Amino acid sequence: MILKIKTFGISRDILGGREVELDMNGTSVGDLRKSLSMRYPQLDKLNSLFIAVNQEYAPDEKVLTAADEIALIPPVSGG
Amino acid sequence: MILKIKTFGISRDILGGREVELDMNGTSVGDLRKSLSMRYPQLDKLNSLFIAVNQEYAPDEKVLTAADEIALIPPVSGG
Amino acid sequence: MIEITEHPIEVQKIIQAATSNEAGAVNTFIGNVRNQTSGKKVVRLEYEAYEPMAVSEIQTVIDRASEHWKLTGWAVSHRVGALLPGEIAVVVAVATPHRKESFEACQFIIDSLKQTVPIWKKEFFEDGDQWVSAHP
Amino acid sequence: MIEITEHPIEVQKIIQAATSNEAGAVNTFIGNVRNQTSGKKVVRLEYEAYEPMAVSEIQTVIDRASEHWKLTGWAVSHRVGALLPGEIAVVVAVATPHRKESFEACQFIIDSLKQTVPIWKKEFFEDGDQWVSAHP
Repeated sequence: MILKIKTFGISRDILGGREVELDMNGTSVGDLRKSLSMRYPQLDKLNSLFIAVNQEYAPDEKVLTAADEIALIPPVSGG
Repeated sequence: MILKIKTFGISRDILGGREVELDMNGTSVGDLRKSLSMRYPQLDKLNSLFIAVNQEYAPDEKVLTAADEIALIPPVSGG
Repeated sequence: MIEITEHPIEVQKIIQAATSNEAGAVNTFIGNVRNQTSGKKVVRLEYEAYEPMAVSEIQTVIDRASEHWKLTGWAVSHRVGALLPGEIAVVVAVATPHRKESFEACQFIIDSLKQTVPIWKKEFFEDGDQWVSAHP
Repeated sequence: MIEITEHPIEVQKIIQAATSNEAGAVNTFIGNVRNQTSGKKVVRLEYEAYEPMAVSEIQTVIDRASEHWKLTGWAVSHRVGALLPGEIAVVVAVATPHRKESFEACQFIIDSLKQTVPIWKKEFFEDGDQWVSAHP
């Protein structure tokens, strides 16, 4: 499945763009994590990486569709 | 010794003036408390009554002179 | 900056007086006149201060706070005279390098101010008035 | 009121948005850009937000605070874009009937905001830059 992924903070530097297409294996958020990790091993060095689906933090079990708004959430540092 | 006593809050209502003269027996803050209590028994009904000498809270042992600035500090309620 | 004033307190001025370039965090407490106390409608308040002693006691509170926390700035303003519900009675602004200390120091200062600073509040109801906290 | 803004935050506006007649106490936290971090001179910061999710996550934080404390009003503003030392990055204002709750709720909101709201800060030094907290 081909997904469009929004990137923020350091994840944008690692993926190299505001919105990046990724051809992932599997259908869940957990599967997406594995595909991202294979393609962008630098993501594994971050303190944390959450995945937001339709503007909400999503658990690894969540099943994705190509219509979902998917975003990478590296460690936040607001305030 | 005759003292001038500044009054605030409810102590002004009880003593009946912004600055009241009192002829006290003894010389200490503790003695002043006794003289006040005799003359104005309603003061004993307050939650607390501190005596300030020269704009500082004074202990009962402190010895007074007629030149001191003396003030009654009933329970404070600022803020 | 310590201020006992008969005029409406300008919050922005108090915050600015506490703020400097070293201030990573500024915590501000604003105490407003409430329109009721224990369910009874408050028509107005009157605050009275023993002014020179109030200023020096506020300074004592600030000095005590400075022993516990690194204050990069601070300002305290207390209103006196007649106030209506909704008006600002007191403002405390405290600046520190980090945020946790700004909360702790500001709370310490307002809590201490209420306990030791010679300022008195009289509440006026529709059917009478009373000096707050005077009697058990 | 929740605001993510590229323009300087107007503190007075945020405080007023949180204040109502029932508010006995208003606590305000202001986070400023510091001129150094761990002793290293900061030239400027850049904040970036995933804006719609940042707004909804701030709302989630407010909802959680409302379960614990009676908030009579609140307002949160976070700046994005390039900021210089001394500029205001974030303002949280919380109004409650009594003062203790105003401190607790305001601290809870800013602490939670820093943990869960998708906003990122990049620090620029004289000799480089870094995304804050990204790496161990």
